[in-house]
Amino acid sequence: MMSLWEYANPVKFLRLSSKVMPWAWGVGVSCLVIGLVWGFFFTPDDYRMGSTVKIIYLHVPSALMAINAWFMMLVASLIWLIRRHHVSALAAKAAAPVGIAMTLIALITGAIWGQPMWGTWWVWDPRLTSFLILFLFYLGYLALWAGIGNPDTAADLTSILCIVGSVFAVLSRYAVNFWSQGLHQGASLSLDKEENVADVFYQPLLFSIAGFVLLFFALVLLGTRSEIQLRRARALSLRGHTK
Amino acid sequence: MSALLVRDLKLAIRAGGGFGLALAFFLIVIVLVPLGVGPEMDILSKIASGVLWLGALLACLLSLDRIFALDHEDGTLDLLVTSPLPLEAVIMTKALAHWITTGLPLVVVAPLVAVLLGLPSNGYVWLAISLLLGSPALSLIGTFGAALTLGLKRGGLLLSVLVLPLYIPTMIFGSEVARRGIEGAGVQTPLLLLAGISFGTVAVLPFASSAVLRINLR
Amino acid sequence: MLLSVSDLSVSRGGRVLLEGVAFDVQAGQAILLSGKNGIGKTSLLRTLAGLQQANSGQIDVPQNAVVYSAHLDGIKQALSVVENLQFWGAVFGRSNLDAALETFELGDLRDELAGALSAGQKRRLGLARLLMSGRSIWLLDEPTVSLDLASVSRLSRVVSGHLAAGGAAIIATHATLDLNGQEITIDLGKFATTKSDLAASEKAFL
Amino acid sequence: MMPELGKYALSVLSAYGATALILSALVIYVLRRSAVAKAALAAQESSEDG
Repeated sequence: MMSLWEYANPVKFLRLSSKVMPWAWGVGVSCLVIGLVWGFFFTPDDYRMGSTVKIIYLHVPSALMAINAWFMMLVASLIWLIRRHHVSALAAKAAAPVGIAMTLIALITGAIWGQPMWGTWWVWDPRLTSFLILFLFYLGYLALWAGIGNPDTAADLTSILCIVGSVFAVLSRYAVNFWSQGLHQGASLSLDKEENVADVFYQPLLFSIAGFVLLFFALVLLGTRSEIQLRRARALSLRGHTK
Repeated sequence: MSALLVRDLKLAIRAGGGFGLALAFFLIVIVLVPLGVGPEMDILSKIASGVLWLGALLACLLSLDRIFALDHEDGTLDLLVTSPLPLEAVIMTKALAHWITTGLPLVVVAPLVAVLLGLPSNGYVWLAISLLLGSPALSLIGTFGAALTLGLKRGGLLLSVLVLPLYIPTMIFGSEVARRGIEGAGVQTPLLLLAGISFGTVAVLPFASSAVLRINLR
Repeated sequence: MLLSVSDLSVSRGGRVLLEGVAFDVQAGQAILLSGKNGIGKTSLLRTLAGLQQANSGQIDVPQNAVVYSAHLDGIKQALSVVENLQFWGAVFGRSNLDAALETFELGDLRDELAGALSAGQKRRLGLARLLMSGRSIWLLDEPTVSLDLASVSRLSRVVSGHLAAGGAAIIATHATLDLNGQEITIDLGKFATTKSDLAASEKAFL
Repeated sequence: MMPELGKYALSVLSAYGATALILSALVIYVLRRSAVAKAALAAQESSEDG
């Protein structure tokens, strides 16, 4: 049986991922379309939030992906540092742009959603603030990748930054909760919707979450393939020149 | 290690060592705030503790990218790595030297400069205590960032982008201690958390930084 | 036998430079590494010093036996000659300051700021550091750069003294060093890789 | 066909609009990077056999 680590061989990964790509894109996009169309056109307004409840189909999945993308990068960094598998380091590099885009979507849709309640476009609500902080961590991670020339050194340093960064991201999440209590006004509208989502809204939400997850998977797959192809071109040129 | 510490302190104090630069920067930043925000004392005193913490944090950041760069440029770093000194101890010593030349003076200077912002009277002692407890974390996280950006072209700027997000917990708890001290509310929780982060970074980050340094010197 | 290298392959920037490098160093012996520029002398020395991981192969050397001296001398311009040497003495736990100063005739420059020294004098200060280390195996990377003839012969005398005292040295140099017969010259040309071999990490992508 | 969005129409539409914008920018970026990578590899592989 082909063990999971077999996929770690970059060239083999290229061959196998090309088979998975069409499915990932196809199912992902269709789930997304179903989820959004269903949620946007065929669900009633919420008695409290009116039609803004429709933003849930964007905010919840993107928020979910923003956090899970960083977690995936953390696991990939650990695999790279311990097992030295190129695919996992390059997958982490490919996941970062998708993660930062998801964080941005979560931020903007969160702010727009809260706007009618708060009357302003931005409020330092703990959840929104922690997404803003996560956005900064993504920026640092991408900046470090861009700043280093040698690919292996870059992979090592960004992996260590991701691990150390994760610890501080969790600390920041806790500190932000602590800091907003400090302002003596409780979190006005806490945006974690999972608990009080009525059934009628729930099914389309599942579809759009599935859509976002598969879209993330497809984008990271494509991104990793590009990184491997660039590294392969670099290796060929290294070998080519010395002939 | 003490020889390394003595050497670093000597270098910092000698001509061109840049000992007073971080403090001068801190003073300038604090002076700029009223010029930007306006002279009303009641506004300034409300934001004083946060601004003073931010100024101290930026002052620490400023003097960080030289921490390894000088030794890297003249080859001392390569020689230190191949010397009997464990690299983690070298990093701890470097962070300690940075703390002594930047962190500690800030703990003394900040309350003096706080007068400019009309910091309420009972805030001075808490500001000093919070800076004293928080600044070790600033030095060690900064040393980690300096190791990450060793030898990079635009290292200084990249260092700030990498390190500032890591400063967030320390800054939140630090300025919270000062703010609660002023309001007379219980400072115990933020104080313990601030100290916890500092001791955690002192214990763990040198190992991460030395791994990073070894990779960068490869 | 102080140090033995077997089947060592050294790479730089993803490319293998040297392969199958093998030699032994007995006490009192010096190895002169010769070969054209960029063949991998510095990379080999850095691998022996432990600064760089070998692509493959084996290096047997006792712990804490090696001291490395690179192109850059690791001298602090703002410290005086004495302070520089005292620092390295403290790092290596040695205190034979005067012997080092006298050997490299830096006695009258002892309180001079290192920044004020000439290139040759700085080089001598850098090499004086080796004496302070008390380590048995010296790894010298182009030690004769910016040294005048008198200084080169002084360097030869110092290295010979070190060899006579049971030490060893591996020196990457183009200059001819007269170590009264103790030296063996190895031309790295025979270890250079002709076919363009890639380091393991790059080969994974081919 | 268009559901009655009420007074929050602007918010809902701007949220969907912003998301569409960001997602399309992301997809374009990833696709362009893939094209560049394929081209670089093809160039190397052709000069390899050439």
